[in-house]
Amino acid sequence: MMNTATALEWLVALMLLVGSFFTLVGAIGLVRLPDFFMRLHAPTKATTLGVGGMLLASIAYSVNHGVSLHELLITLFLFVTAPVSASLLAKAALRLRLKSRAPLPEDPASGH
Amino acid sequence: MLNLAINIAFCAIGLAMLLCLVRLVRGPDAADRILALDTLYINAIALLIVLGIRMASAVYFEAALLIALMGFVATVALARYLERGNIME
Amino acid sequence: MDTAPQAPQKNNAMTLPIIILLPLLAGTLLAPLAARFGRNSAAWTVAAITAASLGLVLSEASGVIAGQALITSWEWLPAIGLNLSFRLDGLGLMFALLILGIGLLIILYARYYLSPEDSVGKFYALLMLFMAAMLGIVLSENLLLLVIFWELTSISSFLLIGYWSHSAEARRGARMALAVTGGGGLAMFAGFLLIGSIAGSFELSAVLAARDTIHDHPLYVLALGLVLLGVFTKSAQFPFHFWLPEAMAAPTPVSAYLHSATMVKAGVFLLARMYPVLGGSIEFEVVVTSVGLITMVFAAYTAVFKHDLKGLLAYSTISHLGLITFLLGLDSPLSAVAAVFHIINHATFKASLFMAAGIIDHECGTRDMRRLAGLWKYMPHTATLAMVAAAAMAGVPLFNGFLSKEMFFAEALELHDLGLLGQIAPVAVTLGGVFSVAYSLRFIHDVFFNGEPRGLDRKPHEPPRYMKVPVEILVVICVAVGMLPGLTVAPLLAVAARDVFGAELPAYDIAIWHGLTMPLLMSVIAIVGGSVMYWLLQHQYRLHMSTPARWTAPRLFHRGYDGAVRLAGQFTGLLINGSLQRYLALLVATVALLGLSAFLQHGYSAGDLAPTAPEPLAVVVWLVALAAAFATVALHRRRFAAVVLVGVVGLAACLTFAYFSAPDLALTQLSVEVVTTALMLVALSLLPQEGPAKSLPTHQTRDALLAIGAGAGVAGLTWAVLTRPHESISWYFLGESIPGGGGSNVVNVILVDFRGFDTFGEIIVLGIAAVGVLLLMDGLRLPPAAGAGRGNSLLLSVAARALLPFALLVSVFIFLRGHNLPGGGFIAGLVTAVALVIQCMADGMDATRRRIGIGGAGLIGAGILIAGLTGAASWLFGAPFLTSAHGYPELPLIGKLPLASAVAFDLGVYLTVVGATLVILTRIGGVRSTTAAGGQV
Amino acid sequence: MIRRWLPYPLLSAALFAGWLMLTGDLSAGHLLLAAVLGAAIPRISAPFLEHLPRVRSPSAALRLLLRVTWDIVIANVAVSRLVLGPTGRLAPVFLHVPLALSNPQSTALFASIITMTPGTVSAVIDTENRELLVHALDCRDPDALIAEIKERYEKPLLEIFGC
Amino acid sequence: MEFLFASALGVVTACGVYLLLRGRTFSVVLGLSLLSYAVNLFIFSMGRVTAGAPPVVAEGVAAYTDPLPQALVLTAIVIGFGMTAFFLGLAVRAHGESGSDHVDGSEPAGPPEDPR
Amino acid sequence: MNHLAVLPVAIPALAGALLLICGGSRPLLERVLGIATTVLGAAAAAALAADSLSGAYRVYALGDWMAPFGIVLVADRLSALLVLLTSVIALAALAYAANGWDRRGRHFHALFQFQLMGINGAFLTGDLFNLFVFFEVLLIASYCLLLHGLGQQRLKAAVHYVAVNLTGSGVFLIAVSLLYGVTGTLNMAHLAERIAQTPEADIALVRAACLMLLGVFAVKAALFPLYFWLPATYASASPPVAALFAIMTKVGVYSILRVSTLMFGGDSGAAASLTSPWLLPLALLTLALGVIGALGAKRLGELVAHLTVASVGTLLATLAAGGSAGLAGALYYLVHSTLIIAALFLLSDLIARQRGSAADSLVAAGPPRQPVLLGIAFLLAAATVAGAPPSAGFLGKVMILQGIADHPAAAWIWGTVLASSLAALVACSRAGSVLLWKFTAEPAREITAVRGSEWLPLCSLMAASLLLVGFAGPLHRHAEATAAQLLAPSQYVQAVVGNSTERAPQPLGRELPR
Ligand code: NA
Ligand code: NA
Repeated sequence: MMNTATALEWLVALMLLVGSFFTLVGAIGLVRLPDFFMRLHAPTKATTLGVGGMLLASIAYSVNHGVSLHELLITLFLFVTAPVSASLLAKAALRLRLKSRAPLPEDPASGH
Repeated sequence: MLNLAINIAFCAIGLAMLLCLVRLVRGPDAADRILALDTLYINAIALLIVLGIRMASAVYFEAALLIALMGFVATVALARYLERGNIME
Repeated sequence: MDTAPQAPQKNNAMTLPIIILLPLLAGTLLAPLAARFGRNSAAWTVAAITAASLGLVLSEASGVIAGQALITSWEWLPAIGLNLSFRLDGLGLMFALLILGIGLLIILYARYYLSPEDSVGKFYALLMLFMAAMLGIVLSENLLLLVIFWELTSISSFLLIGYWSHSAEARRGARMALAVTGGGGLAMFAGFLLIGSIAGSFELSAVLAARDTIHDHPLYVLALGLVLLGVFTKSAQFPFHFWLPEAMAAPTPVSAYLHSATMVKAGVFLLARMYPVLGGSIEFEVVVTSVGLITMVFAAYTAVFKHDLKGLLAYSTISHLGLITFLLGLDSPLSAVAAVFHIINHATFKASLFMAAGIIDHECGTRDMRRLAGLWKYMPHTATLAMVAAAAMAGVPLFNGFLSKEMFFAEALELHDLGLLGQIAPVAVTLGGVFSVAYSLRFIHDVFFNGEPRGLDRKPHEPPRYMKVPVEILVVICVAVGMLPGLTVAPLLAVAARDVFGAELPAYDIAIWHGLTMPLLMSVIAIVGGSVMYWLLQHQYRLHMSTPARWTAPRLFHRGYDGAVRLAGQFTGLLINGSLQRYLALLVATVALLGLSAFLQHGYSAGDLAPTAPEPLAVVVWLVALAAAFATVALHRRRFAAVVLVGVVGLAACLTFAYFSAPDLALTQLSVEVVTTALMLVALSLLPQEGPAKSLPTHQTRDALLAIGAGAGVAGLTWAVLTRPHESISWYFLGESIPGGGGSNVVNVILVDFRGFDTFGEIIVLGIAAVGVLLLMDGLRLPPAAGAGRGNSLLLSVAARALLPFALLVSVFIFLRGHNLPGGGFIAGLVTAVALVIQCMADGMDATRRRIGIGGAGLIGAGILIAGLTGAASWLFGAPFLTSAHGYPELPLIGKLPLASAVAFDLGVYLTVVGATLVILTRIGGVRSTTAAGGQV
Repeated sequence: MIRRWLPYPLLSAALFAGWLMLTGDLSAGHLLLAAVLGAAIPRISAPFLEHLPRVRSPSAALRLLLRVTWDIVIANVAVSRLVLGPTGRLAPVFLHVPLALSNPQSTALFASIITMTPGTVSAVIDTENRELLVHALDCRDPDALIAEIKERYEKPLLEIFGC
Repeated sequence: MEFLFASALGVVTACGVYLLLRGRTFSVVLGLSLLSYAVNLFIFSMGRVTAGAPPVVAEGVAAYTDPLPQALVLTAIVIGFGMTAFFLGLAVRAHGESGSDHVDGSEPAGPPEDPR
Repeated sequence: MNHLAVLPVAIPALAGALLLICGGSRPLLERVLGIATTVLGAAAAAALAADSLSGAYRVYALGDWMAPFGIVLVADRLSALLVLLTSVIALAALAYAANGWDRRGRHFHALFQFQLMGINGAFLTGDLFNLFVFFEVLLIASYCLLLHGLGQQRLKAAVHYVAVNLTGSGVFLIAVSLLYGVTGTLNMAHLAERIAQTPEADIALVRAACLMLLGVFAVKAALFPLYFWLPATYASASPPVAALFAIMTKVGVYSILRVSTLMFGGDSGAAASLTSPWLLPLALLTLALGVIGALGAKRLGELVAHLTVASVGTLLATLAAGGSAGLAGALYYLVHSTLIIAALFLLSDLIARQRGSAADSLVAAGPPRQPVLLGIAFLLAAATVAGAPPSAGFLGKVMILQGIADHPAAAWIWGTVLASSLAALVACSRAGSVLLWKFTAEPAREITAVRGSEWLPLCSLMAASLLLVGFAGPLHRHAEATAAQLLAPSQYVQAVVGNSTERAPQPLGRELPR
């Protein structure tokens, strides 16, 4: 049977792999997806489960070295800020009327 | 085990960064470049966290925290600029 | 050179310096003051000063004539051999008397000559300055001191020639005289430096004593040539003569004084002065005599064809200076006597002639001999005086010019050692005599006879009584000396000539009649030939109709002068073409070459350490950096993209720092990176969005080569260092960080403690940069960009406000832990500033400004002040600036509290950074502000 | 009295907790410092803060948090398949989501949740027309998606904040 | 590692120098930015590059990387930031006054010189 | 504890900060504060200079950290002299600015103080990286001061000036850090010791670093081909600023002098005789090009700027030729040229202001209101700057020419110096005759007379120049003593770091990445 330390190490490894996977997928999406509005969805994965996985790994790892929860702060920051970035980029793209597979709405970005 | 995972993570993040770079260079629009940079910041956070795990050191944490904060500012500034031609009024 | 002159008498009497100081200080200062009370008072004042100097000279004269040279000396700059040393010997005495005596007459003359519009005070002040300079030259015992006075004559003559500065001729003449004589003076200066270094002293006595050493020295010829350049330019010897006629644009008293009696004589004075040192060699003799001879003949010939009275006199002066030069070149005692004698004679008759010319000009309004004629009828008195003086100039017996000229003829027959020159000389001097008779005759006949004046705008008459007095005095001297040389000048001549020759003179005799000798024959030939020549010219050649090819030297000079100025301007313009690209390329190239040169000499080699294997992650970062850098270059015209790409390079740098054990750097690099990006965008919104399209690839290759060179250089240096083992003083910081600095983050302890002084300077740089931005944006208001979007984002607004408290929390965290872990005041300040900047982006600047409330520049000042006062506070404890204190005071409940004064210092850093960042971002960002608020941030 | 010293109690609490999280140190000194900061920072940043909507139902808030977290995980997996699969078959669309929320903070929260759950991105909050413009990566039935979004996230938010 | 480091520095320097020599103020800013990265990394590397040895004194750790170059880089970064900000302000103002963003204050006249 | 050495830095720094705080709102207070602190700084400088007469090195360990670990200020005869000179120039410039120039833009007085701080710091510091920091302080302050009053001309000049110096700063950093990378230290005295012990394999690296360093200093000093930024910059700066800038090139010269005597001096070591082969020809070329530029100048300001370049050429040529006597002459010449160039910049403003729109362009304009006074001032200044006797310029040149007489290239130096003297004389006479003699019949216009308070700074500088003549003897002896001190670098090293071996660099341990 695995002891706690080993289990924790497995957990860390698992979380790292999960994080890596979504980070990579986010980047692949960034390259593969055909138009800007669709590409806008890519970083969300990196932000949420990508970094989230890493942070969980870090928290799990720190259990052995005196618990630290400051990683949660990073998550908080990311969750507050990422939607803002995405929205601003979307607004900009709408104003510039970038090429889009989805039909663009009539009156772009006039709202507040 | 853990080392393997860490190395895989490094490779994945590295690859992700290169992909971001491809988008960054290729564009085609400024918005794409900002998006790529934003993603690059996120990747950098991930990278620093993994580095912290590997070095068993907490000194990388602040860097990650700052990227989260500062990367946001950069992205906002860029996007604002793109949208309005200036970033403050 | 068998017997030396009597040993000079040394004392420290102030007489000699006072002789110079009187005109130099009293004269220049009092003249303008006295001029306020009218021209008479000015003239009386300077005349009194001159008379006082003259009196002082005369008071010493008896001793000097008895053979006692007077030398006084004070130390000034002994290390370079410059002393305030003065000498009054025979030569000096003679010249001092000339300068002061004729000076007095000129003062009187000028009183009447100057018109009411002319500034009398300025004139007399300059005249006094010039007089002092001349006295300085002839009374200097120290060669460097002599140079000083020498150049002072150049400058004061520049001012005197340019006295009528409204006239273009005067300005040009003045500049030309200064350039030629000033240049010659510099050459002479160099020559003196050589002589001084050979002789080991600049004191004339020592230099005189070192004659043989100087002659044997390999640099003798060079020194001689340089000194002669000074002599020839000052005395207007061919080919440097051209400035003198051009200087005739000066008021006539100036011409009479400077260009006949004194300044031009400074050259021959120097020749005479240096003759005992430099003379006696074949080089000296050949060069000086031939230059003198050429000048004498050529200038006399030219004088004949001058229509301008002063032009004629000017060339005549050149010719007579040539004569004197010729005499001084000869290595015989009698030539020295003749030279000195002619110096005196020429000064008298030429000064009087100039004054006469000035009277004529004054009364007739012209100096053109084609218009002047028959003035005998209108001003017989002046005419008589002029005729006597002209006769002296022509060398007519019974007048002083005859005596010296005959001696000159006699000397010209003695040039047996000089080969061809010796055979030409007698013919040449006779020819010169012919010409000089011709122009003298022309001066008299053309002006006073020869019909009636043509086209004068007024009826000529005699000048005021006292204007003629100086002329009369001089003419009396001409006659007195001419008839009774033994009773008048003989003693003075004897001591002066002895000083020139440098040894006791053999017995000689000055008399009107020596019997029927060869020189007398030459005189007769000259007088007869000159008369015939003038008659022929007047009647056959119609002299008045001639427009002799204006001697081209002045033209050439002016063309050369203007050309040089233009060329200098064009050359400078080509070199310094206002192109930053060139300047930077030169800078890069120079530095690269400098760096390279070290390796060319010593070879490049990598160190001995084995390089470590690359890691995959590092390869990725490397690829990212390279790709982004190249892409920046490729896309730099698309500026927005370039900003983003530069940011990526920065990110790569940040990761590199993080990876290689520099978390502080990573943090800072990152924060700065982001702020810089924002800043670039703010700026970009005010600049063209795209660089102009590529056109001609003019510099691309050059720049690419430079870039590759610089890159290779940096890479090479890095590689060389990274492969070498490392030793540094940092062991001390690692060891002392906790015990001495009270912090475990060594980088931070270095920043705020070990090298806190650097940081102090660094925040000042940042603060001033922000103030600079503030100033740059002052008054710059641009309209909002066309088609710019408006309105704010609700999401951003909400997020910004939510983030602010947490950003502040993070600031505090980073600030406080900086001493022990990565962080510190700088990053904390950036975080705070950035959090505030986000507010600006979300809600607009004005709203944010209102909410912040504190002025930006004030914040910067407060930050610097806090940091500085923290540093200065250590003075109170008797410790040096910026000495830190730290301790762990025990507090109830809380336990040990780590406290370090460095925290206060860091607080200063923090405030400065917040203020500076805010100012920078909001100021540039506010340029396109719709609500143009000019208030401070 | 408490209002005067702690105008934003929730924020102060968050800052207090945040400091302890940052330092990872529960010593007396840091507790004191955290308290000081929790009290001071809101006062310093008061000019920038506006009154936050009162949380009426903490349990609903907790439920929403769990739901969003779960949705993020699920949706991430789903979207990953979309990204890695053939992209040509994706059917992106802009959705106009009518807003029932009126308070700016809760609206912002709603928009953020939409963005953070993969597959949808809030583009524009149009407060005048009271609607949210959302881009969906792959959506065959827009109306159903709008309804689902409103049901899953807006309704709990209305319950939590009441506006 | 050392090779990667050195070569990257070289490339960034070269790119920076090339941009520095362009004719527009903004390109100069870009070039200076790249140059300052290179310079900062260069200073940093003068303490040699070591992973996993941050100069934060801790018990039981014997090997630290050289902290001094890091402190120097920090100073250089801050100064560089200030200078960049100032130069940008200058570029903006110069363009605002003269209407040209050419480094020489006016559009090159006459035959189309290289306006880069 | 005697804090004299730090005062010339600390006083202006604190004053500058204070001035920033009260900046803008109370102009009179700013002016008074600015002048008062400058006077205070000058007093400190004078005390320091008096102190330096003993010939001792005053070493001030900042933060009480001993050299080479901490930063030290080292006041020897040279530093003290230059700090004093800076104070004199600063007082004159500030007094001039107080007539109204200081209100043509904000924060003039604060910037002025920081400028002084940077200059004094550069003269005093004994640490090479700290020298960089002070260079940056003085540069950023000079950028702002250059722009004082703004205007298109200044902006253009500033773009060039800033870009060149930013690039130079990059090179400075590379050079300093490279030296650190090889020798492991930053203190100049310690560097001198370390450079002398450089192992064979590292010599090229050290030399490359030193040469690049000299290149950077050459930019600041304005040596060919790196001086092209200077004429436009100096000519477009506002007059009091240009006057203050007269000391700025001297900072470059000082730095070259300091490092070349201290760190690259002597015959042994990696950096032996580093400067001589290339510095001399470049310096002579600089001198020649400077006077050629002056000859062809189209404005008086430009002319003075080119003469600044020429003075640097003279100085550096002398330094390159080496030798104690030449060095002493150069020091005297340095003081003289700084004073007179500052005076000329002030004077050119006075002249320009009486010439209406023609300003200081070398073309005819309407007659000035005070031709005689301006003429006398110009005559004296021009004669001095051109080195006409008996000015300080002349004495300086005599000292220099005598001092380098034994150098193999003495003929070149003599020829260039003398020919350039003539060219300068011609250039000045041309300028003077056009500006003060050649008038157009321009209709009468409002010209304000120069006020006494504007004459005062100019006259003070000229009087200082005259004092240089009057006290040439003692001053030259001081210059000789200063030169002797400079040429005895071992004493400097001894005073700063002692000869203790326990301060030597050591390896820090190198752990490979796991
Ligand atoms: Na620092
Ligand atoms: Na989403």
